[in-house]
Amino acid sequence: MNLESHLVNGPLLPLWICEQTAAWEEALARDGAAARSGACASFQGIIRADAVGEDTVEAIEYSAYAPLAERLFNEMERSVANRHNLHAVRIWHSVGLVRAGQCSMLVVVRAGHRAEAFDGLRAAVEAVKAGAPVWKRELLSGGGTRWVEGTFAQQIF
Amino acid sequence: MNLESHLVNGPLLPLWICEQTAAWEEALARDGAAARSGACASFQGIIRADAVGEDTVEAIEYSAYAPLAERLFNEMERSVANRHNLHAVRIWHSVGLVRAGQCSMLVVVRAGHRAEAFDGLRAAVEAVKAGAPVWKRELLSGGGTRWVEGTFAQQIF
Amino acid sequence: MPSPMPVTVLFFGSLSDVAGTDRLELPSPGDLHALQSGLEARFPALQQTPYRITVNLEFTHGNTGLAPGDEVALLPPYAGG
Amino acid sequence: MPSPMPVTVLFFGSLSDVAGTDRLELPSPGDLHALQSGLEARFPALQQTPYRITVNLEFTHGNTGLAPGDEVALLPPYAGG
Repeated sequence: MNLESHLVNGPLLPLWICEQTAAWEEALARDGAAARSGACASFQGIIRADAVGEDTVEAIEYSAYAPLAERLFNEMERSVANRHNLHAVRIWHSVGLVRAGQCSMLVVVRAGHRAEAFDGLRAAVEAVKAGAPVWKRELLSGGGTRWVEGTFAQQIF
Repeated sequence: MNLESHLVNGPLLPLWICEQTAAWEEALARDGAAARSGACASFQGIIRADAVGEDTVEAIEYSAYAPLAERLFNEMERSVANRHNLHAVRIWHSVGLVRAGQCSMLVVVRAGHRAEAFDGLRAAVEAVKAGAPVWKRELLSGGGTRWVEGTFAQQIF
Repeated sequence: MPSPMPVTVLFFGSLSDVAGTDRLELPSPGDLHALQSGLEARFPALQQTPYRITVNLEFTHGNTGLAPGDEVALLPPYAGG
Repeated sequence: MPSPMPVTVLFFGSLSDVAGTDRLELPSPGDLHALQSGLEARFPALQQTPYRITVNLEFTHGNTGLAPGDEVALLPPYAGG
């Protein structure tokens, strides 16, 4: 269990998500944040078996500029927490191979009330989508691969 | 594991949430919904140790009109899923005693894309808040109890 | 004349404090309005509390007849979540 | 004159296909613009792809000097999540 790292090799499996989330919440409970939190919201990004012409997406291979990603994920967490009055926010993202149906991204937030949690969760997910130095290549059922076209959004976190 | 019932005796404990969510997702995978879902979002309502005068809230005792609640939770799930284009939505709510820091409500949604998941999650939570025949009484550190004033919102689901 | 048949009345939330119980078996007064009048005479604080009514799990608006074995529930404003 | 010192160039996403590798060690041309000119001459498709640049994990805009051991990264549009 490594609470420091945001990047995880391979899919974020259900048991891992449970353990990681529990460890994170225990750490929060120790610093007293738990008593003030009335809302916890989470988001999982999951690989869709989308059709691509005659093929379907079987998996996605993620790559990241790891040291830069770690720093930017930390900055996103701080910025979204401040802006949305969150008690805590935590981002995890896969690198390497993740198959269709598996989870490649997890964001969890805690806040005093539900409105802050909803807004903060959405903001954190959009920040990852727009600002994380991560790239992906689809592995197709026909054996081919395809880079997924990305975006250079304005920095939104 | 009872996937049929929305009401759960006592708090929704972390391990129970993991097992229940996993069972629910397995059931979805069997009917093929998993391949189309790119986003899974969840909300946990947690008891805050709020100050009440000189006291703090130590626990909440929930009661529900169980057969009506079960029917209305089913209706909320169907209605929110249709309106927000969700592949699935599931509500669980505690009855009985839940202590500060514990979870008393869980909503999980799956959708093709994140925008639907965010909007649907929020709509489902608001539907529970406004439309579930559930009542709660705070148990205070000084030994007293206090009914939490409720609302008769317009039916929003 | 047959004797009145019992109906079940359920009190939820703070109304269980008003009634001092969460459940009463009462001889049916024939219809809902008569039942409400009887309850409000017995528990005057009921008149100060807004509540919805279901009969056999269906919300009712206005009066309705009550049959033996009917379950009437008094639901104060909800406070779930 | 000292001989040029090496810098590391990292290619991410589709740029690793353009360069045929995700990492090159190159003798430093002295500054970033010279490095870019060299890379674009060697891999013309670089000119068709928008990318951001970091030097030692800091985003750069415009030219900057390169020192021995610097790490230059070429980042095409992000596609996380």
